[in-house]
Amino acid sequence: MAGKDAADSPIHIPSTPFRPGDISTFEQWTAKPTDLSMPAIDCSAEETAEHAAGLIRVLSDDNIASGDWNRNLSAENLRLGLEHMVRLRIFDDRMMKMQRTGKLSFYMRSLGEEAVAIAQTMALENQDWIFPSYRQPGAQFVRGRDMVSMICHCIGNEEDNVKGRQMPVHYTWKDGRFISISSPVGTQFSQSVGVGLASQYKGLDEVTISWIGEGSSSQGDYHYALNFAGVFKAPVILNTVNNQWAISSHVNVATAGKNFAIRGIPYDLPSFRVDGNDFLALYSVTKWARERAAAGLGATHIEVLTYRAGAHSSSDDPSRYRPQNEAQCWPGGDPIERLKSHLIEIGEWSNEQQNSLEEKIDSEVMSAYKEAIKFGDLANGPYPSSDHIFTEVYETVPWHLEEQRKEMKRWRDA
Amino acid sequence: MAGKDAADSPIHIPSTPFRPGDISTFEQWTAKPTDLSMPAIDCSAEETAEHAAGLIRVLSDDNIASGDWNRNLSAENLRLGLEHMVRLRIFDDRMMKMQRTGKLSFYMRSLGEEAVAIAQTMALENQDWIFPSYRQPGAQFVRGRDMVSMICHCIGNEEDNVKGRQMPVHYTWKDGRFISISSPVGTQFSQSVGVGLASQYKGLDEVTISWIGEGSSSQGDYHYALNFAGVFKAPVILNTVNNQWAISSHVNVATAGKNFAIRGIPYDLPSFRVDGNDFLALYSVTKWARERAAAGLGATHIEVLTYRAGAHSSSDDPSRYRPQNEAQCWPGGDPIERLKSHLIEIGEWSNEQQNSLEEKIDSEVMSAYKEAIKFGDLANGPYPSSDHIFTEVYETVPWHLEEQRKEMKRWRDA
Amino acid sequence: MVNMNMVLSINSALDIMLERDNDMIVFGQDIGYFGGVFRTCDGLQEKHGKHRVFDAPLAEGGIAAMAFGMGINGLRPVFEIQFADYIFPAYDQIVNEIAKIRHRSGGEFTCPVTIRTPAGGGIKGGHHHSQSPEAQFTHTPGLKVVYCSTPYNAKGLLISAIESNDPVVFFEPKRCYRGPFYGDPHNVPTWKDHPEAEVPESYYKIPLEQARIAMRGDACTVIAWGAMVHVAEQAIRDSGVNCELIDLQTLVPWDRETVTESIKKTGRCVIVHEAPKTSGFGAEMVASIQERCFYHLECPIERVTGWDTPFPHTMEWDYMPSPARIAEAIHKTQGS
Amino acid sequence: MVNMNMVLSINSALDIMLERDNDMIVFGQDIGYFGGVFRTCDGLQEKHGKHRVFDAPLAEGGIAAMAFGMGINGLRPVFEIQFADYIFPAYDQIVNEIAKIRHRSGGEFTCPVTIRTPAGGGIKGGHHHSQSPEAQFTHTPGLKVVYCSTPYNAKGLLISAIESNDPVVFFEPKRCYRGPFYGDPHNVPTWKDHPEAEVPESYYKIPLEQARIAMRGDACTVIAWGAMVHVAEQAIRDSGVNCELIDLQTLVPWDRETVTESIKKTGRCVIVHEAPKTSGFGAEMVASIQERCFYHLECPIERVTGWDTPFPHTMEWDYMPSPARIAEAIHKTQGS
Ligand SMILES: Cc1ncc(C[n+]2csc(CCOP(=O)(O)OP(=O)(O)O)c2C)c(N)n1
Ligand SMILES: Cc1ncc(C[n+]2csc(CCOP(=O)(O)OP(=O)(O)O)c2C)c(N)n1
Ligand SMILES: [Mg+2]
Ligand SMILES: [Mg+2]
Repeated sequence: MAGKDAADSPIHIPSTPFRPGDISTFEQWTAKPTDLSMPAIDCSAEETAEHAAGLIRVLSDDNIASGDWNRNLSAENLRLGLEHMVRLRIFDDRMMKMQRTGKLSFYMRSLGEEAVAIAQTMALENQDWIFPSYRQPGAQFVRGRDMVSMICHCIGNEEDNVKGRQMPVHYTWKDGRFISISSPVGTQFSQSVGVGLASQYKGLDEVTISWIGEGSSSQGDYHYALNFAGVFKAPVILNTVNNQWAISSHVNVATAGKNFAIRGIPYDLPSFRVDGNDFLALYSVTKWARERAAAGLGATHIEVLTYRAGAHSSSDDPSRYRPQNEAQCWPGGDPIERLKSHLIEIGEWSNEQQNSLEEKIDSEVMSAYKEAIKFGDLANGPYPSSDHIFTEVYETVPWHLEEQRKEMKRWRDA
Repeated sequence: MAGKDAADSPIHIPSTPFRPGDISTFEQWTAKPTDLSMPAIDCSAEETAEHAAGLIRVLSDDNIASGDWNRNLSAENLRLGLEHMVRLRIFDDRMMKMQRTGKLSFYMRSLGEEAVAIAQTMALENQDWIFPSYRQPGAQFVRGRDMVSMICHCIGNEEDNVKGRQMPVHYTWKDGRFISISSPVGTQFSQSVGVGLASQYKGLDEVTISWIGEGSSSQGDYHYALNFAGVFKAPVILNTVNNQWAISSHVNVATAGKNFAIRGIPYDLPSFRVDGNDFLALYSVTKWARERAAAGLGATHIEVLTYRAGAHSSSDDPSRYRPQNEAQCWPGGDPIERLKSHLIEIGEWSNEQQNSLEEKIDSEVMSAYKEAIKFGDLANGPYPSSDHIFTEVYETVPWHLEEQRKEMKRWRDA
Repeated sequence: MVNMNMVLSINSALDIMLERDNDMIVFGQDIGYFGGVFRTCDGLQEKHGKHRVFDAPLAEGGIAAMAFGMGINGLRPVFEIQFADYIFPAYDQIVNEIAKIRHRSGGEFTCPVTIRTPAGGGIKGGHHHSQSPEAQFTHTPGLKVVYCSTPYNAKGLLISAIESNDPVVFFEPKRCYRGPFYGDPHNVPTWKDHPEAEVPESYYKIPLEQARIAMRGDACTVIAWGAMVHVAEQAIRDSGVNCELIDLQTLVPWDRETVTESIKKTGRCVIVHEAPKTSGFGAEMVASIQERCFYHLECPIERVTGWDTPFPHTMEWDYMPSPARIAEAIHKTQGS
Repeated sequence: MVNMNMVLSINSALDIMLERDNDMIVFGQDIGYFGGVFRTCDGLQEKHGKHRVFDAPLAEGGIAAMAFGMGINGLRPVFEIQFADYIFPAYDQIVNEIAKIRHRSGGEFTCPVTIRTPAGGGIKGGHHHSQSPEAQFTHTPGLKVVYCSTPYNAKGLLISAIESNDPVVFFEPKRCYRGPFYGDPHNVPTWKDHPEAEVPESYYKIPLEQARIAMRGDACTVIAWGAMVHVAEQAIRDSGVNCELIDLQTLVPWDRETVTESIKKTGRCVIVHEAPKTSGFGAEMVASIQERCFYHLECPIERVTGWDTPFPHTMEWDYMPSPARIAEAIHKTQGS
């Protein structure tokens, strides 16, 4: 029995094209920004068949913006987007260093996918609800969340608004309409339909956006989300972020179909496949979806095609299961580089400005970091009071928890 | 707040076009037997796009067989199919009467959907696995199951091979490769992929067929089934039986899409939409899927378009939620009538033959019924020994169950 | 006060709360136009509108997820799981999500969901229309667990559950929808003339922390919930022992005072539930009681429960606790 | 015998069984090429082939369903749930389907599935990488439930679980994969030199009905499972009381003789588990023990458990039972 390889396999096991030692050759994208037109926001799901099967881009390979989806965003807005992306990347780097030095228990970066949450959130209104997975913390920068408070959460120190209860990266920020992140993958996707319907029930102009990983799209929650969103015409924007990997599992384990976008059409959802490293395309498609939802026309399904350039998390070493420099082979390139080049191309940015932006953010992050650890780091505390274990389990602490809290306190204070 | 109607509703609630008092007008089917060709069994999923969006028929409105999907089945086979369908209908009627007179606790008919399991099972080989929901008991007739044993199960008497443990209609019959039916809807659909893969793993020429109701297709199991079947290219035939109703819920509550077949394509499954009251079409499409699966080319997804002509179950009164004679408005007509007319049309059957067939089966069912109640009916017993409560929970009875069995016995025998 | 069966009293609770709270919304399988397979939602859609009371797709997991989202965004969803046996596809959304959202978000988001579900046996439902899975929810912090038993407490408890800002799993003993059930399948009374079926037509509440003393006595404490309350009542009558019968009503958090005071008085205890014995909620009651009242106990606490097997079909009366089995356990505590 | 940590001994069990039984098949998230996030399946795919050991889509419910189908059609599937917290999307397939198929089909179909899953806290996993949901399976007839604690019993129990023709939910204390854990996060030894890490390289079995007496004593019986076995060991040493430590190993069906004999000898009992107290499996142990040994008990049975709250992140050491808490409970049973 030993040593059987795939060729002998009586059952079909999905193949992973490239493993460590191989050189990844992603098929080159032939899609051009001018290929696909922008349908009317009241189009039928079927009218988006080509958009779902193709790839929407605004930035060409040489980073010129064109085509129907180009919204001629102001340079100011573009610079803002660039700044948020740079902020996220530098922030991630600092947090990863903190993790490596024992100041955080765990961390997850958005490396290579910075455009996703940032461009999409910028396309929304401030009252819209953001219901992320762990790979979209960047939305918080767009909404202006205080970085110190984010770091305090990741540390789980006294100032953590999650009160030390959840792992790092499980942000919650109600004021920014950023909904508490959960570890079980996919649950937010189906839940987001309810969030959107509640806004609509109350007659509010609020749209809800959510994301699911391509790996997680195998969960039942994915099907619930698409189906309930279709049936109730919910004002939600449902994104499947296809970043090629789910920890060590290649996208081929997640689907035999190679394309997630087209799955939305049978649920009566207009569906788009977007270059996820193209800030402008992401922005534009999300704006379309927001308009449709706000007009009461229902949900949109978007496949965001990107690449997870970093490790899955701080617990993971991707060199064990994929070619080391696969990210460099990704035809979508790097979202920051692409937007930067575009800005330079149109004469609205320079390498010098980029350098000083990075320096500015570096020190912004450093000072936030220094501020945050004043409230305690993981290695040394102080931690939130362990009374928080017992509060907010219920609205009021029931007798059995009060008994247990006292018991805990006796030990803690002993 | 009281009395709001749909027009005022801030959220979209799917509409049910016809309710008691209305006259149902199903859009007339324009599909013709000659509309759709039969693709090669190694076609791609995409090549079935038209088949999924359209409707495969072999019998025309005037019950002539034609088109690419006509397999020129022998008259003998057609008569056999007709006989099984008539048997199922008469059997169902008798069981329903038994239920009404307290001899069974519960019953579910296949009325109007007799062709589904019967035509599809006839298109399979005897070694293939049948993994039904409660609406496909008819497959057992095709495989020759003894009717007495079926009735004994429904009664739950001493001869019930389920040993009085499950409700009526929850048949199991391993010799006929008919897998135990479960009440939680949809579970069999995802499980069937594993059944098929096990056959393939063992190198056996066995295909597995399963069905799910259109209502139940909202379950996560539906998504698991299509996705796992695609990813592992499992030798399974996955049928979504769209009979318009899930108890009182119209198909519009199950999907915004009106078509289930097309859902299969993004999972890389060739997908077909079939007139479920057309015995010949069902047979033909299933045969195609069987051939594809047996050739190692993977799964097929089929939407079976039909109408639940009877009540959901013996506990249900459909006149409370749908027009009383909606079944008569169904453009697919009655599967038995259509096959009978076709046979008469081609000179292979007559009304007299039909009458004597019905008489023959009537007395067959009556004598099976009389035989079965000898082993006990629900009102009067005898029931299976309540020792069966404790056996086969585990392979051997563990100590705690043995203790409990003794305890139970003490009471029973008291 | 009017006489109502439990279907009507539940319907009344939903109706009143829909009237009082615009943010309340009711959904589930077949509960809209049709009013639910047990008719508990009858007439509510017509009265309150399609956007307040509607059918949901046949996906318990999706239903729970939708409720979660609505709940954290300011609505008060009440959803029905058609049979408690079908709650398991929603188990993840209930125990990992709904139960934990208040805590996990540092109190930023809360989910005041009520999950109604008909539970228990006695209707020839076999494996999958008979289970009573309350214990599987009592182990999850963040959930309150309620099991009603009469038209009166069904309404009062349900109103409290709906008003609760914590998620509540609310079990309804389907065997008792139309009458109390005393354990004799051949003699099935309706709720007519039953004092616990005298129900105010208007709003009232029973707190989700209060047990009900259904019979007073001092020789033995019998604790039960759901349909078993009535079976236990019959057993007590049959036994001739002067028992105190406690209808627990709310399992989490349970009523510590009522239970421990009774045990301190009687020194003897029998716990009755339909669910399998192993790890049923009876186990928690035994464990808690012996922690709190050990030195008052004169004899082992008895559990009379369903067996550790799937629920059977034709032999269900050999499965469910009978008055005779309960009476024997009561006698055992009396040393006889 | 060689020294192995628990990752290696589990790997060895899987390897040996893959070698012995062609019908055995292993799948789960990231367990193929990569060998699993905890590395328990390392090298198995390369050695036994892609069709024997492979990655599955990220859908626990689908994985369990596939295993069900394979199981009833003659294979012997072993699947991994990456963290026990993620078993709930598969809960319906496990408790309504896998657990009941033998019974529901009158014995025509059986499902010899083993469900392996890393459970428990102590790795800063917060709400959803720390739970220990064994109790939620012990209430389901048809399932066997196992919780290993050492490299030696992990291998012997896992081989029995795989060979069992009944479905087994097999919990692995992830905190102990690489070393026993004595409750002190600042002093984390490896399995090196531990006697229970001396593991035969070849095939052996520990029956799924046998507890292990980890320490002998006669003053108090301490019952634990999983990581808590080692914490309890530390507590016993710290307490200076001559305790008998029982590592339950198999929770359903549990080892009645070993437990009751010990209690009859000691008359005192402390039960330790990480999971929340209410309706934890400790409750069942208390209830069963007082049923069987009431007149031998000198004092209440103590439970030392996780609190009835979600599992916290930074404050996890205030959540998990500590040696000190356990030692106090032991002392309490000694009237001190
Ligand atoms: C229900 C559940 N199962 C398993 C896991 C463990 N897990 C965490 S992330 C992950 C991979 C997710 O991949 P994908 O959805 O593609 O998202 P990505 O990490 O690529 O952003 C897995 C298996 C989990 N968190 N939840
Ligand atoms: C998980 C689960 N939820 C709910 C039910 C109750 N129930 C039984 S059949 C049914 C409707 C099924 O409709 P459909 O899938 O369309 O099948 P059909 O009855 O039309 O054949 C429902 C809601 C169930 N059996 N299982
Ligand atoms: Mg991914
Ligand atoms: Mg239907």
